[in-house]
Amino acid sequence: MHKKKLKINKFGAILSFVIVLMIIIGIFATPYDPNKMDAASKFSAPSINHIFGCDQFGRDIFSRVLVGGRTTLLVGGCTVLIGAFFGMILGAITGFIGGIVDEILMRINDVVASFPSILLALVFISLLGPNTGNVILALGIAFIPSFARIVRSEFIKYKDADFVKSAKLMKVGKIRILFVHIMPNIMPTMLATAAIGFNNAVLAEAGMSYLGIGVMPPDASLGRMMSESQAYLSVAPWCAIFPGLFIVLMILGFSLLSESLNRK
Amino acid sequence: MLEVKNLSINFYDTTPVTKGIENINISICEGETVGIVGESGSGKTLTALSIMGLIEDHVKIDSGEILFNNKNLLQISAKERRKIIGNDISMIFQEPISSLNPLMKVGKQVEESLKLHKNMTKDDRKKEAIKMLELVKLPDANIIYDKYPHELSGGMCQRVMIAAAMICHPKLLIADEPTTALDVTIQKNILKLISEFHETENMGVMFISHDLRVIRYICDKVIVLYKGKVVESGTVEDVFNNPKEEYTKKLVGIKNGKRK
Amino acid sequence: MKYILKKTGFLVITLLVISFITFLAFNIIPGDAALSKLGTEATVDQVNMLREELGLNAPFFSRYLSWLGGFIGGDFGISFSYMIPVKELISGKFMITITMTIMAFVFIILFSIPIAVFTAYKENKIVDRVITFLNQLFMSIPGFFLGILITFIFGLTFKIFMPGAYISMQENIGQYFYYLLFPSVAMAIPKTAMGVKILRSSLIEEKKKRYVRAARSRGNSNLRIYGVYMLKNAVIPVLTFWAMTIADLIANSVIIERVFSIPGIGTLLVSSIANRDFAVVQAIIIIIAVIIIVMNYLVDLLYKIIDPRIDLKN
Amino acid sequence: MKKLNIKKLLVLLLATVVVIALNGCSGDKQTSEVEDSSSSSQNLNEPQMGGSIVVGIPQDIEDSLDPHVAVAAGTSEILFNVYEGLVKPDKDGNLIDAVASEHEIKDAGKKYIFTLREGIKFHDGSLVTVDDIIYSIKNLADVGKMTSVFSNVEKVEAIDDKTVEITLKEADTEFLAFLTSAIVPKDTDVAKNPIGTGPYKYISRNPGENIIMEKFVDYWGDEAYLDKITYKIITDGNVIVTNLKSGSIDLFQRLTTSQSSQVEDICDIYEGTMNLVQALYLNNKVKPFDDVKVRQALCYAVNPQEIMDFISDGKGVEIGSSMFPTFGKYYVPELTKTYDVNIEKAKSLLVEAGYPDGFEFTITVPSNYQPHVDTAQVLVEQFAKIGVTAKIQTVEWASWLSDVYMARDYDSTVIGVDASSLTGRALLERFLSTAGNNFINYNNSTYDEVYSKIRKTSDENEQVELYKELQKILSEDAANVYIQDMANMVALNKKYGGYEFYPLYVLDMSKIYLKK
Repeated sequence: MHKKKLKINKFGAILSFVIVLMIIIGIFATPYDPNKMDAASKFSAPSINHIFGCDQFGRDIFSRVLVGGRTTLLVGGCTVLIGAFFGMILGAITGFIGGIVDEILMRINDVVASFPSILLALVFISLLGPNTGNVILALGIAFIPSFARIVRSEFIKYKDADFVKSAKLMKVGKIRILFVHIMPNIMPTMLATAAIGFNNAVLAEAGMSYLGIGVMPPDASLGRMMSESQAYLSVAPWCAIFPGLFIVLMILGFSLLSESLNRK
Repeated sequence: MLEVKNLSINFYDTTPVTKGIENINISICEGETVGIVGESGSGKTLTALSIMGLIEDHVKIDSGEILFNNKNLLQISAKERRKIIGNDISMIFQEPISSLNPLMKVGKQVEESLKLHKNMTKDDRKKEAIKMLELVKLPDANIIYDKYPHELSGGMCQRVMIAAAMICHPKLLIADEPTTALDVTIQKNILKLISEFHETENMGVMFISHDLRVIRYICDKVIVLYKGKVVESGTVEDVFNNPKEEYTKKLVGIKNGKRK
Repeated sequence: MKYILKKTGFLVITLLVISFITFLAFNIIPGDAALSKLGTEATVDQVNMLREELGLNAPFFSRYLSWLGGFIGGDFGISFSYMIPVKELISGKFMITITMTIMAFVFIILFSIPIAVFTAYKENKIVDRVITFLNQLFMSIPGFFLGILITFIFGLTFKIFMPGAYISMQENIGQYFYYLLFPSVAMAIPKTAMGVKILRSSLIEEKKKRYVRAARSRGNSNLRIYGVYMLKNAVIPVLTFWAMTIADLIANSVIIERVFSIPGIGTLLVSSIANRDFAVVQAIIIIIAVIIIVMNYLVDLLYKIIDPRIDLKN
Repeated sequence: MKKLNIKKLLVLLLATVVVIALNGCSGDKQTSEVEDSSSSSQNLNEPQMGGSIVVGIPQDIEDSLDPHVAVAAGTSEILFNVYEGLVKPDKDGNLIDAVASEHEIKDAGKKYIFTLREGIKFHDGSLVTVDDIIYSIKNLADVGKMTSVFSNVEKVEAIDDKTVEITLKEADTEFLAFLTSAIVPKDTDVAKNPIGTGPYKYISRNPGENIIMEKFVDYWGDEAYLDKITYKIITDGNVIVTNLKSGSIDLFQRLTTSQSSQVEDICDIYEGTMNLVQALYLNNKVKPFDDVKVRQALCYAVNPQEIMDFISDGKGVEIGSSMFPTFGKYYVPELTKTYDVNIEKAKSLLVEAGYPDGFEFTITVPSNYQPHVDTAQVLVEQFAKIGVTAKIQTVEWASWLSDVYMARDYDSTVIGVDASSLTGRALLERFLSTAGNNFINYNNSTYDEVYSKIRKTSDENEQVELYKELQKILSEDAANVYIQDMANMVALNKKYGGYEFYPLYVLDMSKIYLKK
């Protein structure tokens, strides 16, 4: 058990680290201007100067993958933050206070939950118009229920725990009990959930930008790159495959990490 | 009937390897009740499990042999062993409730051994099982037969376990702290039940407990385990009335002290 | 009984809320069916004429209520873009998507259970670790990327199927299933991996349980221990996941149908949103919601069937 | 190939065919899956009766099948084979008699008289009567959805059971061009069962999947070759190529060059233009586009050829105003020269206009048509050169229609405008300050005057000259940043022949045949 855990941990950590590092470096410098078009290198296959090759505009795919990865990372992160934050509050209220408030909120929760996130996002986007911000918002909302449910059950678990009871006896304020006494105990679960949530968010974002809702061209987005280059799959498979692989590795890295979080 | 000869077992999942039990010798003859005492972690249960062949992969039997009717259980294949356990040797555990499959009617669990070891028709099995449930003094057995574990009390579950263990009329019953999880009044009945079976079936019993009174109550011989080693063994009288080893003295002393 | 009533009540309320929100959304988003139909030849009065014709000029609530009335009466309305009854339009499409969903689900069950049992049995052996890692890998592949890969490898390279082709049931039933197989598999694989993961850990939990040891002490074989004892217990926490999976599969059809250009419900939904074909979108979304909610009830009931300890009242 | 009219185009077309013939057939194995595999491209390319074809269409016909209601270009393209008007266009852009066997125009275009074609039948076998014609014309006037010209109809009456006379409120010499609108049987719901007089009769449609037609044997004109046509809907372009390669579709229009180049081995590639005025349409009302200098600056910055290089391997025809070459007589080729790329000039114009360090604006593009999105992407790059920052906003078609086209709430948009009839008016009327579909808010009194002259005169040559005048105004005034009439690469499986380009958005299936 122990040995295995460490191994996975390492691999996942290294993978995620490398990817994040690449993306961060990408913020400051990419081999080429990701939007620079160059008729000469249209569809040029992977080579030393273009390690991932070029797309239908002769733009360097590697550079675009880095930039696209940044967007994906951003969306994933923000989504989780939104979901976690509101989920936390919702869960805390419902779990800790309980009663009718709980009933109502959880019903609402169920309503949202009984609606697949991707569809929710789809409707939401056609409502607000496509752009990165709205994608984050849409996914964030779609992610709240899952967080809320988990936090809620955790709170219910802890609300009768001895240390909470004693705190109550000591006339500690509700809010204080919530955040000082209970929260810390919930953190590990939250972290694990967040990690999983992040992966789902990344998957969802990729899916949405594949459908062409999300980041606006010419700015790169992994999903959009794939959908746009699917037409050229037989001539220039690299256009679709490298962005795809990047996503896979990204998710793999983080999920392996979250694994180890889970186990603790 | 059962001969455990200088058996040594170690745990290999940790580094360094931790000792389980060391050079233990036990022998049980027909109709004999042997008690094994010792504090938790002294290797009582481990011994029992090794006899049943239920120890996990990372636990290794390094030396010694376990002879049952002069057949070394450590030599034979898992398949052959499965023919023996539950049939000639059976076992009852502590925490009866969790030892029953929550999703299976207790009746089915009682008659399972028959299904595995004897070739009987479904109905015969059911009859037998109900008979057994009556023998363990469960009220209206044929109703209990269709109940699920969570619908029964701890005591009832333990009776069910005993029924399941006895249904093939084993030659040896291993009882691993069968009463510890139960409250005192029920303990008595369960013990009575076991000793009755012991009489009627004239089977050997290996009774594991940390409770001397219980041992005293039903055992002929007793083996005292301490940190995986046999510190003392002999008839109940000898061991309890004039213990030789320090540890035993302490053990008995406390008890006597208590009784005064 | 009380349970059923309660749940049905919830179902109704949920549907009301969802339908209302969708309706509201369609009032806010720019564009309407009339415009989409008329296109660039349109002049203002033409558009108004058509709006009138399509009843788009009526006030919001009266429109919602009239729609609701119709819907309750089993009339899903008319598709603005195709000018045919919505029922007629979507029934066929759902057929396709449901077929895919079922195929995918069967795939998931067929593969995830044996693999999970095997890996749980071989826990921490090399083979287990390898499979577990591959499992993680497959979990990380977005369904549509898998779709692209499948197209590239089996469609373009080995030419064992024709990318982008779809054969309708009427044309050739066998081909129909054959061509839906690839998208189904693309959807199924990541879910299968997830299923393996959950079931495996659940099984490993069961391994430690005392009743397993007791069962062994009766001389049960490994096969019986895993098959009769552990699996049944281990499946319980996985049921919910399976229910969610079905929902996800239907939702993901939106994307996967795009990859394989399958004219299923997902494709229809996207195009209907684009054409502001309200009645169609509304119907699809509600049906999907119903499916999801009903799935959840079925799971509750399954729990009850499998686990005698569960009591539906609470 | 700056200058390109139909004849040149045909020559070019032939050339392509020859070239491809030289490549010989290294046909994909899977082609044989398609029925009638007996034929192969070495054989003499004589037409052969019978056979069937699968035509891929990029968008579903999300539209009514009633020709008087249907508006989408994609729909009329298909219905062209089912319905006919009193007259119909031929491939050279002339109007030939169809339901009517002859027509005459009286009173300088105030009266139109048509003689019903002897024995012409609808698909259901019934004879076409003058009542049907009257019904159709009236209906067109009522629904008025195709175009508003029919509101100009004063009365339609039967002179005898062979002759119909249409009288207009005001003379309109171009009215004939609009009588290509379908003649449908009296009082029948053609939306439900489309019945026309065309060479093919409608059989069935399966939304999102296909539309099926069969040859109409009693057709008045030359009988069509193929017995059965299946229009297969391929919602997104990604899989067109593989479908063509594998022979699951035999014909597809408006391919991108990168797509067509992939299927050359099994398809003949016909190269033409889309008959669309693709431009960066500027909202002339909003700042800074209300300033002609700014608009001109943008024109100087844009290099249509480069755009074509990126999105269509240099194919396509540069245009300089709201007219495309296939409208031979109206087209003014020189206008493409009005603004040759000149970064310096552009910059100085910006300075004059008071934007020394450029400005920022949004290009709104409908997301459903990739070439426009791609064009926009290139434009962004080109404007960057003169310090102007353009941001792309892709929107759903529906949103585009309501926000951009109807509400006119936008900076600029890349779109292709097509012609609904064979008249200059079809493309130029919309830029009248008063026009309901003047979505760029173009407002130029001279333009309006010139146009009103056209309406008055009945001399065709004079009209043509005035239309050219209008184009010049649009060009010099830089009403929009005109780009190109996009390349229309048509792939037709080598087993077939007879594809013809039309100056309108139609696909004439009756000419297509299976080679012997």
